[in-house]
Amino acid sequence: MMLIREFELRCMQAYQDKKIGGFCHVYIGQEAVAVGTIAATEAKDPIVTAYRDHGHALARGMDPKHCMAEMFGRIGGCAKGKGGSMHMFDRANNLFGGHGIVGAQIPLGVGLAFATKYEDEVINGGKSNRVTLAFLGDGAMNQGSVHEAMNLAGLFDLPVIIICENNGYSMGTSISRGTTMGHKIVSKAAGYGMEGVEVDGMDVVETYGAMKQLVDRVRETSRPIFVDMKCYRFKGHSMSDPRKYRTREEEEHYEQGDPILVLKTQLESRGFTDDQFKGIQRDVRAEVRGAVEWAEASPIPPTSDLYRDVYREKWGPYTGSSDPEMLGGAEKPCDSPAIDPKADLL
Amino acid sequence: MMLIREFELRCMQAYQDKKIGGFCHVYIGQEAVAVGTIAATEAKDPIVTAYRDHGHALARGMDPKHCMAEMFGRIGGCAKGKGGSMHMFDRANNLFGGHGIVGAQIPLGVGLAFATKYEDEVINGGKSNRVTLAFLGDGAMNQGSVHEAMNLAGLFDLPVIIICENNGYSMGTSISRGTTMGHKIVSKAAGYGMEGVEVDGMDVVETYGAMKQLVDRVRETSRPIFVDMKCYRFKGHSMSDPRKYRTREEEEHYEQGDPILVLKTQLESRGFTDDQFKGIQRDVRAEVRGAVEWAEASPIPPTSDLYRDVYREKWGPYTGSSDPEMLGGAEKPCDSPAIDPKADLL
Amino acid sequence: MSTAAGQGTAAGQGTAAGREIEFRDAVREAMCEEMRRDKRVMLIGEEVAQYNGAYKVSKGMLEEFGARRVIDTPISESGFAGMAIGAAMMGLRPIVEFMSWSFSLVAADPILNNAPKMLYMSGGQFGCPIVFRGNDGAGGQLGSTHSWSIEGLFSNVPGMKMVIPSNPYDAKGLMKTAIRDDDPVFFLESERVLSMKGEVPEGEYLIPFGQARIARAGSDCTIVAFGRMVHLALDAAAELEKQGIFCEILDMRTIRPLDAGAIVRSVKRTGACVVVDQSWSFGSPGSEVAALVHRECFDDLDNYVHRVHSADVPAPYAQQLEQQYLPNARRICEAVRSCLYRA
Amino acid sequence: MSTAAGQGTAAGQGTAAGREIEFRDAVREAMCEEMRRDKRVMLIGEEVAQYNGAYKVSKGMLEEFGARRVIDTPISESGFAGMAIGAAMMGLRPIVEFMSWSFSLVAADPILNNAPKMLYMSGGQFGCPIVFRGNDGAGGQLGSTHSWSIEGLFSNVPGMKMVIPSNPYDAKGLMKTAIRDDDPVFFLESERVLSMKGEVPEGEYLIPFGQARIARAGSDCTIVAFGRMVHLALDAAAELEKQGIFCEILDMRTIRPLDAGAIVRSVKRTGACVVVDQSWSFGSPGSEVAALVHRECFDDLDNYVHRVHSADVPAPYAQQLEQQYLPNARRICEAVRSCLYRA
Ligand SMILES: Cc1ncc(C[n+]2csc(CCOP(=O)(O)OP(=O)(O)O)c2C)c(N)n1
Ligand SMILES: Cc1ncc(C[n+]2csc(CCOP(=O)(O)OP(=O)(O)O)c2C)c(N)n1
Ligand SMILES: [Mg+2]
Ligand SMILES: [Mg+2]
Repeated sequence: MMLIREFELRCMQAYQDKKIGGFCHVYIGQEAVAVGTIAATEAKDPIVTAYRDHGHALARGMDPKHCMAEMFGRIGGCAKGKGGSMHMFDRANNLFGGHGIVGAQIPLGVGLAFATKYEDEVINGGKSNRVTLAFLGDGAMNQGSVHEAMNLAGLFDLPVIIICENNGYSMGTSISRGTTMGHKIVSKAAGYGMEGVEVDGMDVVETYGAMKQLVDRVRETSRPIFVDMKCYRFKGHSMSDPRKYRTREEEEHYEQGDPILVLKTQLESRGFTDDQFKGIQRDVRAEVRGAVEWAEASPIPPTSDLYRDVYREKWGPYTGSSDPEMLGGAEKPCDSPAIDPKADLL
Repeated sequence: MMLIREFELRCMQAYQDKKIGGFCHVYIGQEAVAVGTIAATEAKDPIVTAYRDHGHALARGMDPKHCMAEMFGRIGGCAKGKGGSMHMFDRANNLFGGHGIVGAQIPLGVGLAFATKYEDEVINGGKSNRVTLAFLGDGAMNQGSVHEAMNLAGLFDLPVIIICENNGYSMGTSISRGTTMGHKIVSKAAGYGMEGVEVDGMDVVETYGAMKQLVDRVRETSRPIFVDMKCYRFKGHSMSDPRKYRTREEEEHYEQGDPILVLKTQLESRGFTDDQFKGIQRDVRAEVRGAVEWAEASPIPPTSDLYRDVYREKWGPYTGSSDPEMLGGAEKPCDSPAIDPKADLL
Repeated sequence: MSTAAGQGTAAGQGTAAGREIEFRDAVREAMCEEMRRDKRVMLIGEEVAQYNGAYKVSKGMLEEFGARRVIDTPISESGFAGMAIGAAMMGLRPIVEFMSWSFSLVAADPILNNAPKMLYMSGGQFGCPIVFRGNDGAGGQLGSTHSWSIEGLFSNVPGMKMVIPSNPYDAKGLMKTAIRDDDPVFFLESERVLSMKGEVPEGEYLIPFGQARIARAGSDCTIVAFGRMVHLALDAAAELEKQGIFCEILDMRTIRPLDAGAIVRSVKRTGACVVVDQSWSFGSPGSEVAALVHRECFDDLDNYVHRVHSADVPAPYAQQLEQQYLPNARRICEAVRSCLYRA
Repeated sequence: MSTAAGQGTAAGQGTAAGREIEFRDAVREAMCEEMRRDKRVMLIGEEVAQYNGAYKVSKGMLEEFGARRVIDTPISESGFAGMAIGAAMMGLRPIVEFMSWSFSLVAADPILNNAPKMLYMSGGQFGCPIVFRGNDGAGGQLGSTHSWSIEGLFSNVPGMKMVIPSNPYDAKGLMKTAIRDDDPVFFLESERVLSMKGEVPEGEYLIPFGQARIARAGSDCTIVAFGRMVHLALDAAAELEKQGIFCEILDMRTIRPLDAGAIVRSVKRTGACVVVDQSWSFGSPGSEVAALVHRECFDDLDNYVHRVHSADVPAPYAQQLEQQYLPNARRICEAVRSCLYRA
C-alpha cells in the first residue's frame, strides 16, 4: 500500500511536470482494495481492471520501473509506451490490462474465466483451477455490457469475481445520482443469480480475509460472485478535477479512515513501531525514485515501433512485433507458435 | 384478439404464397397481451414494441389494410412499404414502431416517456400525463441497452411500463438456457428499484385488470414498472422455424389455454353464445380478406420513393418526403414545422 | 450543389474588430441561444450539468436552464442516446453530448441503426431531430481506445449529417443550424481546438450545411481539409508560400453533405489536390474526396490526389509516436510538393 | 505486395470432377476440420448449438464437439463478443458467430476497440486470435436495420483482417486461414450465397489472405468485386461479351489486406476499371479502390473508375425498391459501357 501511495504521489508530480501525458487516474485512498484482493489470489489467477490501474499492476508484482516508464511513454514501459497510464498490461504477471472504455473489461474478465474453465475441461482434462478477478468502478455498473457479462458468468458458471470498487463517485456524479439502488448494488447481482457480498475496502485486513474466503470458494464451486467493495478516492477523478461536487468535510471524514493509517494502527497493537513505519516509507521512496530515474533513462520508442504490434504476423507494410524490453526476449510474439492442442493457456 | 388471430393466419398464408418477404413473426398465442395491455391505455399513450408487432398495431387501432399492405411492400402500407413486417409505425395511433434490433426499442420507449414528462414539466406546464408502454421479449432481457434504459427510467422517475412478453423462448433458446433467474425475472427489475409484477398474459381479462391498475398508478406516480407477462407463442419464432427445441406435449398444454378460448369460456358464463362467436369470426374473416384485397390492390412504391424520407428537408439528391397515402395528406412531413416553443409534442 | 464562398471574415484569421471567444464558448453560445428560443431543445450527457461538462463546454447551462433541461446521465451511452432518440421521435430536439466520440461505439446501434433510419423506416412519419456532439480525434496521448476520428467510421452511413467545424465562428453558426435541422446531426469537436479563440459575433447567424469555406485562396494546389486539419493546412500553406507555392485551402465544414461543387471548382482552377483527413485512410472521407476529384476533374489533374491521414495503426500513447501517427504540417507540405512534382 | 493468380480451378465455374457442396457446408467443414485439429478452437453464438445455427451453418457441430465447444449464448452480442476476446487473450481461438453482421453494431466497442487494438495497446503482449463471422449484406427484404454491408463501416479500422468470400471453395480455404491466423479476422458471409453450390475438395487447403482471384480473364475492363458482387459481375461480363466487351473480374477475397498489386496489374493491362461494392458509397472499400487506381494507374486510364454501390439511402423493405437499391448486373453493364465510352 505504501508503495502504491508513494508511486501515485510521484505520478501526480510527474504529471504536473508534463512527463506524463494523456489521462492519469491515481489510486490514492483505494490501496487496500488492490492489495487485499490480489493478495488473496495465486499468481496464476488472471486479473483485469479499468483505467485506474497502477495499484493493481503494482500489487500484482509489476516492477514500478516498467509501470512508470509506461507512463513516460518509454520503450521500457510494460507496453513499450504504447498503452500509457490507462493501459497497463503485464503478461508475466497475468495482468490482462487496464482498460479505458468504461465497463469494457468485464466481458473480457468473464472471457478469461471462460478460458481457464475451458482449459480445464477441454484441453488438459485437469484442474488448473484458476479464479479471475475483474474490477470495475461504481459508475461502470451502468454500462450494459457489464450486465450482459454478469448474465453470461452466471449462466456458464464461470470462476470469476467481479469486484466493484465502489468509491461513491463516477467522475463528478455521486452514486445516488447515477445508479438506482446505489445504496445496495448487490441487488443488481441478485438478478443474475449471483451471490453479492459487501466488503469494507478501506481495511486491508478485512478485505484480504473476505476475499480469501471468496477466492477459495470460487475455486471450489466455479460460481461467480459479485463484491461491492466500499472505498473512497482521496484525489480527483483524474488530474484535472477540482472536486467541487463534494465537500471538504466529506473528504476529511474518509481521510481519517486512510487504509494505510488503519493498517498502521492495527499493526501497532501488535508491536509495530513508528520507526518501522518510517523505514518502510524510506524504502518505498527510494524504490519509486529509482523507478522514476529508470523510466527517464529508458529510450523513447523508435519511429519504426509505430508500425509494430499491429498484427502478429509479418504482413503488408507491417514488420511484426518488436521485442518488448520488459519481457527480455523471453518470447517473440511475432513467431506464430506451433499448434499444440494440449498446450496450456497463458 | 380474433382479428389478430385471423390476421396472423392470413399472414402465414401470404408468406407461403411469397406475397410477404423478409422476416415475419406472428403473434398467435400472445393476443391477450397486446389486447389486454393496450386496452388499459388511452389513445394518447405512446407505445413501442419489437418486430413481433402486428398484434400491437391492430390492438392500437391500425387499419388491417395498412398493416397488410406494409407487409406486401405497397405504398398503402403504414410505412409506405419501407418498413415491412418488423417495422409497423403509426403516428396517428401513437405507435412508435416495431423494431428489429433486439432490445433497441426499450431505450426508445424510455425516451418517449421522458418526452411526455418533459412536455408536462417544461413545455406546457400542464399535465398531459401520458404513460408509455414499451414491450420486449424474454430473450431481449439479455441486451445491455435494456438494462441501461431500466436504470435511466428508475433514475428519472419516468412514466413507462416495461412489459416483458415472456413466452419462454428466444428463438430456440428456452429462457432457462439463456437467462439467469429465468424463473423470476422481476428480480432484475429490483436491481433498478423498479416494482416488478407478474401477470398471466394468457387471460385477457386478468391482463386488462392488472394493467389498468398499473397504468393508472404510473399516471399518478410517474414511477416506472416492470411486468413479467407470462405467455406462449403457438407458432415458430419466424416462418422458417421447425420448433424442434420443444415438445408437442408442451405446445398442446399451452394450446389448451388459448387466450381466445379462455375468454370465450369466461363470456359463455355470462350468456355469450356460440352463434355470437361465429358471428365475430365471420366478421373478422371478412375484414381480413378485405385487407388482403386492399393490400394487393395498393400500388407498388414508385422508384422515386427510394430516395424519399432519407432526410426531412429537401437537400442534395433527396427530394424530401412523399405523402404517405395512409396519412391521407393529414400532414406533410416534408414541411419543416414553424417553431412553436409551446407546441405539444406528437 | 449550392455555391461555395462561405463567410468572408474567416474566424481565427484576426480581422480588426469584434469579440474573441473560445471554441467551447461558441458551441455553448449556440446551444444557449437555441435553448432560449425553443423549449424543446435540451442537453443531455455525462457530467454536462453539475460538473459543467468534462471539457466545460456546458459551463453555466445548468444554472440558466435548470435540471429539467440540462441533464446529467450515468455512463450509459447506449441507454441515453437511445432515450434521446425516442424523445426526438416525440418531438423534442435533444442535444446529446458524448464526452468523446470514442465512447460512442458502445452506442453505435442507436446512433447508426435508429436515428438515421427512423424517418425512412417509418415511411416519413417519425423524424429524428437530434444533435450528437462531442470530442473527436486524438486529444493528446489518450491511447488507442480514446483517439477515434469517428468520421472515418461513421461517414459511410446515409440518413445523418456530419459537421466538423474548424473554428469558433463556424462552430457557433453550424451548431445553431444543427439544432434547427430536422434530421440527426453528428457534430464533431476536436479537443485540441476547444480552447482556440476566434472572432464570434454576439448576434444570431446560421451557417448552412454543405457549403465549404475558402480558408485561404491560392492558385497552385487545392488542399481539402476537415476540422482541425484546416489549421495544419494553413501552417503548411504559409510555409509553402515561402517556396513560391500558393495553396487554396477548403475548410469543408460538413462531411455529409459534402460540398463537392466547391472542391471541383477549386481543383479545376488549381489542377492539383491534396486532402487532409485525420482519420485512418482506408474507406474514409479522404478516399471519398480522392475518388470524387478523380471522377469530376479527370482531365484537369497533372498528378493524382495526394492524401494525408493518420497512420494505419491504432493510436499509440507515447508522445513521439503519436506525433508520428497524426497528420502534421510537414507531411502536408511534402504531399503538396510531391503532387506538384516539386518534391 | 504478393502476386495474385490464386486458385486456377475457380469454384462455381464448373470444372468436370469433384464434390459439390453448399457455401454453408464449406464454412462448416473448415470450422470442423480446424476444431478437430486444435482444441483451442471453439464456436460461440446465438443458436449455434441446439438449433444448428439460424442459417444451419453449424449443423451437427454440437453433436460432434459437444456443448463445451459449441456454445449457445443469450442475445448479448456485446457480452459474448467481449467474453470471446478475453478468452482469445488467454490463448483460446474462438469463432464468434453473429447471426447477422447487422447485429454486431451492439458489439461495436469490443470488436473495434478491443480485438484489433489489444496487441498494439499491450505492446505486443496479448494478441487476439479470433474470428467473427456471420451474414453480411442485404438478405432479402429484411429492411434497413437488418441489411448492413458492414464492410462499408468497419473496413476503416486497422488491426483486423476482413474476408469476404464469393464461393464455397474460397469460403473453406479462407475460413481455415482465418482460424489459424493470430490476428482478429472479420469473416463476411452473404446470406444470399449460403445455399450456392460449388466444388470443394475434401482435403485440406488454405487460401492466403491478400491474394485476389481472377474470376474471369479479359482485356477491356477490370471489374473489382467483393463477395457476392462477383456473381453479379460475372453475369454482367457474360452479357457484355455478347456486345464484344471482354471484362476481367477480380474476386478480391479479402478487403484487409487488399491485394492492390492484382488490381494495379490488371488495370494497367485493361486501362479501365469498375468497382462493385455492395456497401454504401461514401468512404467505402469502393472509394478506396477508386482512390488506389487513380493513384497507381494515373497514366493508364482513359476514364475514371466507375463505381457500383447500393443507393445512398437506408435499405427499403419493398421488393421493388430493394432491387433498385442494390447493385445488379444491369447497373454493372452500364458502368462498364460508360467507362469505355460505349454507353
Ligand atoms: C464508455 C465510456 N464512457 C465514458 C467514459 C469517460 N469516463 C472515464 S472514467 C469515468 C467515470 C467512471 O467512474 P467509476 O466507474 O466509478 O470509476 P472510478 O473513476 O471511480 O474509479 C467516465 C465517465 C469512458 N472512458 N468510457
Ligand atoms: C441484437 C440482435 N441480435 C439478434 C437478433 C436476431 N433475433 C431476432 S428475434 C430473436 C429472439 C428474440 O426472442 P425474444 O426477445 O424472447 O422475443 P420473441 O421472439 O419470443 O417475441 C433473435 C435472436 C436481433 N434481431 N438483434
Ligand atoms: Mg467510482
Ligand atoms: Mg420470447
